Amino acid sequence: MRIGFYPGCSLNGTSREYNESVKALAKAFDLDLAEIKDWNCCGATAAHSVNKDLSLSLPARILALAEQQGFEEIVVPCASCYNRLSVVQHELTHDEALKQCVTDILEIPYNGTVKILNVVQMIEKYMQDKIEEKIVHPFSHSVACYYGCLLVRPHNILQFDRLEDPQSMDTLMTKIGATPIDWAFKTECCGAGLSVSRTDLVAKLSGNILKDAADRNAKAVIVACPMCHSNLDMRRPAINSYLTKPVDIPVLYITQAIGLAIGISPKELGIERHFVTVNLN
Amino acid sequence: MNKLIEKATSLLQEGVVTKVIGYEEGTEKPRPFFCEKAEDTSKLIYNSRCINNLAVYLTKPELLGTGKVAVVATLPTLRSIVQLAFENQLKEDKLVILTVTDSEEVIEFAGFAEIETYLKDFKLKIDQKEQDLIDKLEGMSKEERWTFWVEELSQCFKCYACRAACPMCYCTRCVVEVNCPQWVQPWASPLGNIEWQINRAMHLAGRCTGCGSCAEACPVGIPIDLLTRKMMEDLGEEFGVVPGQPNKNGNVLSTFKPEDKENFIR
Amino acid sequence: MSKIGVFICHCGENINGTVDCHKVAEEIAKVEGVEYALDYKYMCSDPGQTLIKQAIKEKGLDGVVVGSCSPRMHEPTFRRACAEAGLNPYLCEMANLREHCSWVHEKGEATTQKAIDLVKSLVEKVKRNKPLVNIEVPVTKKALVIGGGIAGIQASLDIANAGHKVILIEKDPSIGGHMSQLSETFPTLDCSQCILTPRMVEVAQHPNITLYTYAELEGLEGFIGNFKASIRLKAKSIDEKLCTGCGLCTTKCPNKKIPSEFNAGLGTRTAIYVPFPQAVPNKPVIDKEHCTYYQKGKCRVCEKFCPTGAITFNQEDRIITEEIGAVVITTGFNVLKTDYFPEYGYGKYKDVINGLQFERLASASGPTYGEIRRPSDGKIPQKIVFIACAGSRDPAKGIPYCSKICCMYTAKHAMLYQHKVHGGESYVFYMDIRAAGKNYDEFVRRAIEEDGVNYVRGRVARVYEKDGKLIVKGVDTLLGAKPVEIEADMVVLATAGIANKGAEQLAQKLHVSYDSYNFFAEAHPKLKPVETNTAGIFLAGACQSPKDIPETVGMASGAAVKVAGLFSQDKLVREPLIAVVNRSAPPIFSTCVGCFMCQTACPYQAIEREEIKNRNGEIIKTVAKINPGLCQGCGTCVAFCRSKSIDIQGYSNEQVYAEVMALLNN
Amino acid sequence: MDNITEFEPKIVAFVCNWCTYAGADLTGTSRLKYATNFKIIRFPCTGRIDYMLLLKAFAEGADGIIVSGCHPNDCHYTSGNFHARRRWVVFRGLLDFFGIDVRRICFSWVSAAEGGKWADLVNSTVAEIRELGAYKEYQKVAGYLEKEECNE
Repeated sequence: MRIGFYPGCSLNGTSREYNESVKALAKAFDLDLAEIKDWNCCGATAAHSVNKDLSLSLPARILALAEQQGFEEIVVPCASCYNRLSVVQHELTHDEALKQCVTDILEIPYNGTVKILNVVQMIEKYMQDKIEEKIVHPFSHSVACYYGCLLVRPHNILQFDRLEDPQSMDTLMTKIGATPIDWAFKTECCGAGLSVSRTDLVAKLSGNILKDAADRNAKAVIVACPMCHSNLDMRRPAINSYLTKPVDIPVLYITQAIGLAIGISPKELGIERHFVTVNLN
Repeated sequence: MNKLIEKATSLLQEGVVTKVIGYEEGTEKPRPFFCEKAEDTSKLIYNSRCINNLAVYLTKPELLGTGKVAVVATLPTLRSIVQLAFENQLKEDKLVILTVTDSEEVIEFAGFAEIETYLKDFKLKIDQKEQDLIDKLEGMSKEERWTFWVEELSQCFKCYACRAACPMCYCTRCVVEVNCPQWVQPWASPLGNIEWQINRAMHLAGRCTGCGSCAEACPVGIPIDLLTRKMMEDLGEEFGVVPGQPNKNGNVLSTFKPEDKENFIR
Repeated sequence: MSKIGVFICHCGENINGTVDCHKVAEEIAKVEGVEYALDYKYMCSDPGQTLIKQAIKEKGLDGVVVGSCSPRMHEPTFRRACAEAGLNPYLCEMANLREHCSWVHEKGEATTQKAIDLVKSLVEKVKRNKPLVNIEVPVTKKALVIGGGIAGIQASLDIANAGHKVILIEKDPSIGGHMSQLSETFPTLDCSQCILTPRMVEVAQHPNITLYTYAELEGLEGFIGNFKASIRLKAKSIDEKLCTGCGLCTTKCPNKKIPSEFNAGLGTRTAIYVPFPQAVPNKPVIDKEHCTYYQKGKCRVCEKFCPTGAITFNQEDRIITEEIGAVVITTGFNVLKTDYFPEYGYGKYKDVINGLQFERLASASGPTYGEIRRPSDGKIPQKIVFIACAGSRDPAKGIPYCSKICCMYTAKHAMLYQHKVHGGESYVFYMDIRAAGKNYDEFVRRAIEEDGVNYVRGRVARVYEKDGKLIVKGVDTLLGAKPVEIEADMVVLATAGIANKGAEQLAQKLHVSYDSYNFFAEAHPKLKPVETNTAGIFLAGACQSPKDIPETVGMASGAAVKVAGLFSQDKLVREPLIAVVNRSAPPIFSTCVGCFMCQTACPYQAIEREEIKNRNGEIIKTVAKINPGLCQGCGTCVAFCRSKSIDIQGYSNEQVYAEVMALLNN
Repeated sequence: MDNITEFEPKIVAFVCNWCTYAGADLTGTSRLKYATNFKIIRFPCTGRIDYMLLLKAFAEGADGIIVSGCHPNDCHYTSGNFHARRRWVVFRGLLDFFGIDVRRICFSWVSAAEGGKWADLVNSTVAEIRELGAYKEYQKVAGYLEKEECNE
C-alpha cells in the first residue's frame, strides 16, 4: 500500500522523533510511505496572517504535486500542516474562481482529488484492527489524550472526530491497554506559536493543561501535534516555574505510545529525544 | 416474434382483452394494428421499425370501447403511458401492457409502477442526427435561429398532425380551439404557426417523452420535435426532469423550488 | 352593444395639471360602446359620486370606468357608488390616471395620450366584465383549540365567553402546559400555579368548552367555516365516569421509578399517574410504555385497589370527528436538552441542568419542595452559575435567533436562588441583557443591585468537573476579555426555546406553513400576526416563536377575537374574484381533462375533484372544481391550465387579453 | 426624460397587484418621473400572467415588456411568484431557442416600498429597448397577413 507522505518542516526539525516514530510504525504495519518529491512549507499560521494568495498557494502546490506524483492519499502528521492542507482543499473545491486563480499561480494542474489523512486517521484506517495482535507489552498506564486546537477544528471542514470532546485517540489508547482519563483540556490551546514570543503565556496555558492531567494522575500525555509536543515538553522548565508544584509527566506522540506497545525499540521511536525523560515501567 | 403472437392469441382467446393494439406491416413501414380476432394475431409484428407511439390511442375511449385492451408498447410508448397514468388519463384495470425485449421475450406489466421500475434501466438517448441539429441551432445567432424557424414554419398549413400523433395532446379542447379570446391565430400564417408551436412546446414541458412522433407525423417534415427535445434537455439540467419518470409532486410548471434560479430577474 | 360610462377625475390639479382631462373625456366619448363620458373636479366627492349614480340610472349604463387615482385607493368607493345606483359593483373599473400617469410624467400631449390609452384599455376590459355576486360560505360556530397551555386556555376561555362552542384538545393527561411547571413568574414573582390553576378549573367547568385531554389531532379537512377534524382520544385505561380521582391507585402502583415529565426528569412518577396535584382533569391515566401489566402481562395492582373499579385495561384509542369553523394552534414550545452542549458537560454531569429543571427545583410543588438542591447529591449549591444564550443566537448550534425569554427567567432564577440560599453566590454569563418590557429592566436591575447577582458579560467556553466542583471557564469581556474561572456547585443553562416535537407534522396536517426552525408561520409578520396563510386557522403563543406569558396571553386573546369575529356572522362573505373551472353541456360537461396538475399548483389546496355521474350513478368524468371557500384568487392555476378550462373572475382571459390589445393599438 | 426626437418604443408592464402595482403607485406619490411610452396592466399575481399574453403583446406591436411582482417569500399568495419564476425560466429558454429576443422581456421583483427601484427599472428598460430599436422581426411576421381583429 503506497501512500504519499508530507513531513512538513517540524518533522525534519524540532520533532524528528515524530517523523521517526511515524516511519517506524508504518514499517511495522508494512505501509509504504513515499515522501512527496519537491515538497514545500505549508505556510502554517504565518502565511495566512499575511497573504491570502500565498496561504492558499503553498498548500495547493503540495496537493498538486501529490496528484502529479500519482498519490490518491497523503499522510500529514503535523496537525498544523494537516489543518492548512485540508482547509485550502475545502476552500478551492467550493470556489471555482479561486481554484482557477490558484492554479494560474502554481502553473501545475490542481484538481483537489487527493485524500488527506492525519496520523490518527492513518492509524484508524490502516492499523487499528491489527494493533491488538501485535502487542508485546501492553501500554498499561492511565493517559491523557491531548488533541490540541488544530486537529479537530474547524469541524465543518475537517469533519474529523467530535469537536468539543474528541474520542479517536482515546479509543486507540484503549487498544494498547492504556486507560484514557476523562478530562477537560483535550482541545484547549497550548499557546502554539507564541512559544517564542510569549513563553510566559505558553507556560500558563500549557501549565494548566499539564496540571489537570497530573491532578487526574495521568502517567503520560499523548499528542499528535509537533507544536503541542514542543510546548508541553520543551517548555517544561518555564511551565514548572509557573506551576506551584512541578509536573514530570512525559509527553509522547501517539505513534510512540503504540510503537512501544508493539515492541519497537525506544531508540527507533526517538523516545530519548524528549526533554522530559520517559521512564514508564 | 411468435412469443408476442402467442401472448396476443391467448389474451384474445381467453377473452382477457377485446383487442390488442400493436403493429402490422404497412405499405412502406409498419403501421398501427387493432387486432380483435385471435386468427389475425399472425399479422402482429414488432421490430425497430415500429415507431408510432401507440399510447396516443389509450386516451380515446371511443377506440378502446368498454372492454380491456392490450397494447404492445415500445420504450417511448411505455414512457408516455407512465406520464399519462400520472396525469390520471389511464385506467390501470382496463389495460394489459406488453413489451418485447431485445431477446424477443414478451413482458406483461402488472401495473404502471412496474413500468416505471422497468424504465429506470433504459436511459433516454436523443439520436445523433437530432442532437447535431440542436447543436447547430444553438451555434447560430439569434437572428439566424429566428429566420430558420420562420422559414421552416412558413410551410406549416395547420393540419395538426403533430397534435394528433402526440400521446400528450389529449385535451378535449385544445388551446387553438379557444376563441374567446383567440389565443392562437386559427389560420395558417407564420405568426399563428409560431404561436401554435410555442404553445405546444410549453404544454409539453416536463411531459414530452421524446418519442418524435410529432416530427414523424409532419407531412412537410418540419423538425418541430427539436423544440420539445431541446426543452427536455434544459429541464433535465435545470430541474432534473426525466421523461417517463414523472415527479410525483406535479408538473415542472405546476411546482417550484424556492432555490430555483433567478439570475435573469432584476 | 354595451353602454359604458366614463368618468374622468381632475383630482383638483393632481391629474388635470399634466393631463388634459377634458380632452380625455372627449376622445373616449368617440370610442365604440361608450355611451357617456365626462370630466369633473373631484369624482370621489359626494357630488362626483352623484354624477356617476345619475348617469347609471338615466343612461342605463352597463359598465363604468373611472379615470382617477389608483384603484388601490378608491376602487371600493366607486364600486359602492355603482352598487347604490343598482349597477353590479364588479362592472366598475378604474384607470389609474394619477399615480401611473399625471404624477410620473411632465405636462404634454404624450401624457394626455397615455391617459386616453389607459382609459380605453379599461373600457375594453369593462365591456367583458361579468356581474359577480359575493361568495357566501356558511360558518360552523365551533372552534378547535389545539394545545392546553396558557395560550390554549386563554383562547378557549375568550372564545367560549363570546358565546361560542370550543373544543380544546391536549396531548398530555392534564392541561396547564409549561406555565404549570414554572415556579414564580417575572417580573412580579407571583406564583405561576396560583394564577394559572383557577383558569384551568374555569376551562373544565365552562359550559361552552369541551375538553379532551390525552388527545391529539389526527387530521383536518375542509376550509374556513367548514372544517372537519378527526381527533384521537388516546386510551387512558380508566373509566372517567367511575373514577373519583382519589389517587389510591397512584400510591399503590409498584412501578415508581419513571422520570416525571412534569418535573422535567428531576422527579419520578408511577405508571398510573396524575401529572401533578392540581391537574385538570384530576384523574389518572396509565402510561402503557411503563405499565408492568401492559409490558409483561401481569400486575393489575391498581385494579385490585381501585374502590370504584374504574380501571379498564382493555380500553382502546378512539377516533372522533368534529365539525368546526375555525382552528387555533397553541401547541407551545420546548427547550433544547443540555446534552446538546458537550463543552458544558454533555449532560454527563448531573448538576448541569436547564432552565425548566431549575423551575422545578424552585417550585414548591417540585421534587425538592422548593429548596434548591443539587440533583447529584441533594446538597444545597453554595455557588451557582447561570449561562444565558445556551444555543440561542449561536448559528454553530443551528439557532441564530434570540429565544427572548431567557434573559428574564435567568434573572428570575438568580433572584430566586439568592432569596432561597442565603449567602449563596450566583453568577450569570450573558451576551446582552434583553429586558424590553414593562418593569422588565427594573427587574433585572433589582437582581443585580439588590440581590447581588454577579452578571458577567461573556461566553462560557467550557464546564468540567473537578473534585466534585463544576469548573466554569469563561471570559469577562467588560474587563478587557479577562478569562474567568468559577468553581461552581451547579450550572443552569438557559437552553434555547425550540419548536415542539411534531410541529412539522402538525403543520402539514393543517396545511399551514412553518419556518426553517419548525415554528408556525404567521400570514404577515406585521399586519397578520395571529393568522396563518390558511383562512380560518389562527396562531397563538410560543408555537409561533418563543415568547413570555403576557405576550402569549395577548396573542391568544387576539386569535380569539379573530375567531369570534368570524363566528359573528352566519355566512362568510368574500369578494368573488376567484378561479372557476368551466362547465358545459353534456357530453363535454367541462373542457377540463382532469390531469389535476392544477391541484399541485394551488397554494391553498382549493382545487378538488368533482365526479360527474350519469343517472345510474356511474362516473362519466372526473374534473377539477374550485372550492370558493378556499380559493384566494391568485390565478396561478389559470395560467397553468393547458386547455384554458380554468378562468378567474375579474381578471378573466378575455378581460386581460382585451386590455392588452387595446393598450397597444392606438 | 422627454427626448421625443428619437424612436419611442412601446412598452407594457405586467405587474402583480400587491407589490409592484403598489410600488408603481409609490413612484407616483413620490413624483418620480419616467417615460410616457410605458403602460401598466394589473394582475392579481405574477402567477396569473399567461406567457401567451407576452407573445400577443409583441404581435400587437410592443417593443419591450416588463414582468414584475413580489420578491420571493413576499408573495401575497405565498407562492404565486415562485410558480411564475419557474414558468419564465422555461419560457425564456424556449423563446431563445426560437430566436426570439429575450432581452426585450425584463423580469423583476419590485416591492410596494420600492418606488425608486420601479422608476429606475422603467427608465433603464426604456433606454435599453430604445437601443434595441423597434421589434421589427416579430412585427413583420405578425403583420404577414393584414392584421385581423384577434379578440372576439
